[in-house]
Amino acid sequence: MDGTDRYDGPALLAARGVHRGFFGNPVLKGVDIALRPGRVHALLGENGAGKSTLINLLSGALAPDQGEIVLDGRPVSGFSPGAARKAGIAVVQQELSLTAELSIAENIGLGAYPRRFGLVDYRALGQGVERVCRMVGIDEPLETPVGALPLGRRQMVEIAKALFRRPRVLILDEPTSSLSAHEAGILADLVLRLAGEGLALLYISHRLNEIMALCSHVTILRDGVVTADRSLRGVAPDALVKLMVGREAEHLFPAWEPSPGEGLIRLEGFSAGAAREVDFEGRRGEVVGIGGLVGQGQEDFLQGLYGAIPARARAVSLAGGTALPGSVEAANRLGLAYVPADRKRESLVLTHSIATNLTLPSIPRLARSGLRDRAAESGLVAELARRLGIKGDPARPVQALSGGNQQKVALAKWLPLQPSILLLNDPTRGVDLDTKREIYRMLRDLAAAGTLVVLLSSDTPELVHLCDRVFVFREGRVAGTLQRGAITEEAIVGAALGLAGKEAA
Amino acid sequence: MTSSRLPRLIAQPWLLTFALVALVWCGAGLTLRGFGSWGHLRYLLELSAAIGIAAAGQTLVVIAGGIDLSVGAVITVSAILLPMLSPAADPTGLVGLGATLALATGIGCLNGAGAAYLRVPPIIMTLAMATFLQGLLIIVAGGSAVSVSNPAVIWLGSARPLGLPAGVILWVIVSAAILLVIHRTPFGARLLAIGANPVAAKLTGLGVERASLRLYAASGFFSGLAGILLLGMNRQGYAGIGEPYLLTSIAAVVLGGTSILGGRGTYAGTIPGAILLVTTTALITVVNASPGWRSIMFGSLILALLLISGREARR
Amino acid sequence: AANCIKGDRKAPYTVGWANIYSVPTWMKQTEGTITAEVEALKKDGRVKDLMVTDAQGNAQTQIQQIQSMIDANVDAIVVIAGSSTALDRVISDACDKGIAVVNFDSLVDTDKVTAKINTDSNEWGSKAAQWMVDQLGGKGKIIIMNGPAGVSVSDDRRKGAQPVLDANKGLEVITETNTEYNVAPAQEAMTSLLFANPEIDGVLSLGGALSAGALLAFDRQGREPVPTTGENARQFLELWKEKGINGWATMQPNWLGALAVYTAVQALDGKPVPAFVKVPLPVIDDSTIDTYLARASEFPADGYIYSAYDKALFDKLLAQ
Amino acid sequence: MASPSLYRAVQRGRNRGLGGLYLLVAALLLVYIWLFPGVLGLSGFSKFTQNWLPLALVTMAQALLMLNGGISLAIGPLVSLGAVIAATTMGGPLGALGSILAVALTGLGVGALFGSIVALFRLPAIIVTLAGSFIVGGVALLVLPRPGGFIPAWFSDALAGHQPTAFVLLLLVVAGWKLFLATPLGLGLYAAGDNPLGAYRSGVPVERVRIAAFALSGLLTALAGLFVAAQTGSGDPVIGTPMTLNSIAGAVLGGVGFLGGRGTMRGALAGSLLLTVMINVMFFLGFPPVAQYVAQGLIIVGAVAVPEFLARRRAA
Ligand SMILES: Nc1ncnc2c1ncn2[C@@H]1O[C@H](COP(=O)(O)OP(=O)(O)OP(=O)(O)O)[C@@H](O)[C@H]1O
Ligand SMILES: Nc1ncnc2c1ncn2[C@@H]1O[C@H](COP(=O)(O)OP(=O)(O)OP(=O)(O)O)[C@@H](O)[C@H]1O
Ligand SMILES: [Mg+2]
Ligand SMILES: [Mg+2]
Repeated sequence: MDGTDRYDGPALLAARGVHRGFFGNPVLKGVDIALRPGRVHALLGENGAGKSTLINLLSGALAPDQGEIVLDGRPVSGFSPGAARKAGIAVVQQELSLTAELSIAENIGLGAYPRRFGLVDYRALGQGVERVCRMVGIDEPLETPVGALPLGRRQMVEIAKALFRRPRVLILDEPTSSLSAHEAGILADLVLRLAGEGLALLYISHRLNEIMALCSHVTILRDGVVTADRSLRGVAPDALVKLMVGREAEHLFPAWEPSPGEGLIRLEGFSAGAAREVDFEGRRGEVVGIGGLVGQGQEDFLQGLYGAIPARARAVSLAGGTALPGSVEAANRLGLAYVPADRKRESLVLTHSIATNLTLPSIPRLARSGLRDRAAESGLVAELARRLGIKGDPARPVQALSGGNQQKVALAKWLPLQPSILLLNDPTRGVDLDTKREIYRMLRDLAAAGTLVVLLSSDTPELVHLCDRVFVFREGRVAGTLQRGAITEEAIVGAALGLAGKEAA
Repeated sequence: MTSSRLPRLIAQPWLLTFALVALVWCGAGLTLRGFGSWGHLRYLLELSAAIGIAAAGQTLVVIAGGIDLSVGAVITVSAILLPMLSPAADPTGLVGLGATLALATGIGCLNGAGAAYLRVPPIIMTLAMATFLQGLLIIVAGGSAVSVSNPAVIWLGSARPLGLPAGVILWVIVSAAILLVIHRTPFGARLLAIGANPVAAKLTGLGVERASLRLYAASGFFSGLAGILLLGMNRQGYAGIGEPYLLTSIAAVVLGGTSILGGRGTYAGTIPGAILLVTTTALITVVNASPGWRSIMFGSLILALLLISGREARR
Repeated sequence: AANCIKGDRKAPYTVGWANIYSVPTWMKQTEGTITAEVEALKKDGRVKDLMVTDAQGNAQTQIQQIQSMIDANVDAIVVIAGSSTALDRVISDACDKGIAVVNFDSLVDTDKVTAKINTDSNEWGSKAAQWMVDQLGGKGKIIIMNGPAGVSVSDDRRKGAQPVLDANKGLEVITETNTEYNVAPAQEAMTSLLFANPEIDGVLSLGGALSAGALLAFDRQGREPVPTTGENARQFLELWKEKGINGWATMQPNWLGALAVYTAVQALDGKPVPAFVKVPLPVIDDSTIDTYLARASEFPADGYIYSAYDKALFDKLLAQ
Repeated sequence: MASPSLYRAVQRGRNRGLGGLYLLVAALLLVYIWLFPGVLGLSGFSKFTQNWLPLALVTMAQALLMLNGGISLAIGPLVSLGAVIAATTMGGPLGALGSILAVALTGLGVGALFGSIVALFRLPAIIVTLAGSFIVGGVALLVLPRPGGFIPAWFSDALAGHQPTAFVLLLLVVAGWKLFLATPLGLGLYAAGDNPLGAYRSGVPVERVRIAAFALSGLLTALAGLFVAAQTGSGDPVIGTPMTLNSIAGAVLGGVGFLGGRGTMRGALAGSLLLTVMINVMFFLGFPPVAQYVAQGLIIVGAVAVPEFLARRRAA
């Protein structure tokens, strides 16, 4: 192994030959990893490769079946989250650990409150919290309840929470997947600065450009074993992909020919929630992007269009009609479908089976004389699972799937309805490269077949390489519309920050 | 999928509840004189039928993440109003039956409308409804027509076609219908999804509001049906006849392994749950002990049954 | 003057009726006699207003409502207590304010009331037990059915029966139960007891609708009914007649309510009233049941057939 | 940004969504004062708060559990048990102080027991406490089979005489709750209720918090029983029964959610005050029982539905 670089200090935290399985299925089969001070260590692997499981071992949330966790050179026994915290290990889980009703400050301090006479010392808490908030760029008042924040901001609170304890080891599991480019930038600076201060960082992401920009060392997991553990210096992205998936990298984005058809959506002066006075249009066969900083009313725009929140507009032409759908069912009848961003909360019934989740919107259509047609349902499940490459027993609960596969289920369940307008809210969040590629191809294929795909994304390259047109939102309004050819990362970011002019094409 | 069916079946909580019923019945039949006789078991089944039918709607509501605290009041109102709603001119008594069920369903609809469209938490909506109905009872109860002369109701409360009490047969029919709805209709799939994740259900276009309306309507309907059965069994409705059925309907649902938080459960568990409650009550009744001790024994038995069947991982 | 009365209150009076729970039929009938009496007294110019509260079965709420009656400075409070002890303090407060407090049916422990009106629950129990002893010739197996535990009426009746049972060891109490004073739970409990105890010679039921429940339990099992005691519940009396059982019943008259209002007004008017108005328990047996049943249609089917009453009767009772 | 007023700002934030309820309660209170000005007098005020205190305590007890994602159906019987223990031990050798201690320990113990069963066996709180309600109710009947017992008059007069001790006690309990909420354990209560896994990962001892919640809730409930014993001068083994549903109604009216982590204690208190003052207002308005039932139902539904409706109107 390539362990000779300038960070060759003693490992703060390491795993040695750890094995871990669930219900007899081995997930990790003898994995080694060592986190050293001053180094940003990347952990790569496909969805379900075992990255989160390894983190859970390193942070004491799970115990290894075999092998050991080594802290400051000494193997630890009876490792628990509490012991890990005491040892200065902080984890930013993708799964947020926040409490909606409590304020930003109370959330950040949770589990480590400064005390005076046994009570929480709000003054000291405020000072400590202010310090970490400044680091991650949270400028909301500290008493704001976390429930009132959009997802991206919550993610920043989660990161601030990890920093609040002044950790020696910081583990970040896909921290940027719900962050806007701006926030991701703040985080990137922060990560480098922390490494400079001597922290050991472990960084998980499916975004290779981030890995390349931030990390100096990489461990790659495939099928539960380490396929690479080496310095990132001089490694090309393609080589990384090859190490991850075991074959040559393909292009991430498909090539396509624009083939816009008749208009499907035309809105003037559309308002819903935080979205105000939006003019919008889309045609059959298009992929229309929606960009901007996180929380500028994009989500409300999609939800209002979908009938999930109240909306109004001056002029509407939608799927042949002239009215907005008053409810989700009405929207479905018009041929609209919506894939929410927070799949666990808004899209999937986690405790129910994969099969149930896949068939949920189409069960009534498959029913025969009022009763469910089990044969037709399992036929449909088999077909969808094959089409999207969802492996394994569809009777398992969806929560047993890795994040990427969960996302596929959330998308796949709409396909049988053959929606004419597909609204997607950040569909590749937390999804590995291979799956992303599949999803991209699917979206373009759907468009080619005449669907209008509306793609809200926080991943700017997606907007650049996949869309025929991009609407950039700022403070609830459309700050800029970019046509294919003029869509660049700079143009999007510029419009998002209010730098560019109104129309760019 | 097929290979793992047997262990999965055995792990089903409702089967466990059935096994518990069988165990309790065998134990009691062997140790207590008269307990195991067919006549007694038949009677216990008949009592369970009333709880089971009242709990049918409750099961649906709870699976979808709600709760209905008006069950007892609706039972009482139905039992008391049925004689007044039965025209003397109708020899079959079916008109009165239909009118009462329509009324009960209507009450349920109001519950559903409040819960779904006014967004009042179900517990508050149905509690307030129970309070309204108490007011209604003050007006109608004690009217001189409370004695039941409706032939259909009397038949329901006393006939034994095929040697089985009519109430038990009614319960079998209700059970079949409810099981069919939960496990074989699109509506059933929708209920479970709504209970497990209402946000996702809404965004998937499952019509959460409309489904709620129907659910509470169904709960009203089945409470009404239970009220009619009780009226037949007691020949007389009175204020308070439904009261004991509120907590028992909920207890039967939960003992049957349905999650009180919604999203998981089956009426197949409520059935033995109802029988278990009735059996436990009967057992406690025949034990000669002071009221305090009897209450303690009842609570301990429920707790023990709960510990044995050890269910629900959360909360 | 009577207890609590200070003589500073002038007719027409405001009467507060602090009900514990107005939904059960017995309560409704009782309230009927109270409103009828108030109407009559209004005509005489003695009463101007009746304020009714319903504590919905909650003794705490009843305390609160009686407190409100004190705050509103009513002249009289008639009350059925939701707890034999819990109301003591608020009722003595009312008494201290010179309010005529008349307590009937479920009594409070305190004596700081103008009058208590009731039948004698102990006597109720002993009479019923004595009838059972006589009926069975002092030998046999009986089941006792009680009202709810922790409620004084139910406890007192049971207590009253005990000396008689102690004196007649031939009468074996095989088991007893407590249920609400309602048909369905009584029937349910009795059925289980019947299966567990095949030989039963008598049912000593101590009130309410328990007896009807017991008879229904026998009937549904196709068993011959046994001698049964009970109250004047219409359903019980009708079943008794229909099945031709050996029965005995007594009565907790609903007009205790009317009498309570009457007594309060008398006391406010400065007339002497006894601290305890004991209302005799009538005996309903085969010789008198027909006179009761003859008036059955005037009463709700799930109600109680109470005897006729008038001012003369009240005056006689108050003259004790 | 961080200032000494962070605590106060956080506190202000907790009033969100309660405006409608506050308004309704204030309106009813004003109507009540208008109908019965005597409530502003010392004695009137004392009596009013005495009638409010037990419900306030049990509503707090219920809200405490609901905030943690639990619920108790044994509130009523535990009130009874507290009352009968007080009434049977007050005259004993340990005197009033010993009796208070006995009640408090019973409440803590019973609550902790429920909490342990719920937390350690992972059973649903609702059914554990349902079973528990029969057991606790049975024990109350064993301790004192029929109403009675002994409470010294001075004790009753001190707690429930013509001076506002009840109100002072309520202020103390509220202050205690504020203090508790300002401890890591108190904030952990919310966190563990809303997001147990996240709280666990953040180092909140979730199981211990749950047991503590049950224990504290039991304590409040038993103390409510003690107060009822003082107020009534006696013990009654079934006096608390109706309080179970009332405590839930008060908490839910106050905006406390069932799934944990949602709601505030001030809301729950406002809910219990609404339930209490409603009864008095209806009396003074001369409502007959039928109207009392109907109005009660309407007020309860309205208190929840109207603010919700207005909020939606505003959002649209
Ligand atoms: N608690 C669990 N019970 C059963 N299986 C589990 C559990 N946790 C994880 N798994 C399984 O272990 C495998 C690895 O999961 P893990 O979460 O570590 O993957 P990952 O690399 O983090 O994937 P992703 O990139 O999607 O986050 C998956 O197949 C998952 O289904
Ligand atoms: N069979 C299972 N039973 C219970 N929990 C499971 C099971 N399989 C996986 N999980 C849990 O479900 C979650 C989803 O798995 P996974 O680790 O892939 O997602 P993640 O990395 O936490 O988040 P994301 O999906 O957003 O990337 C994990 O927390 C995992 O522990
Ligand atoms: Mg993961
Ligand atoms: Mg993941």
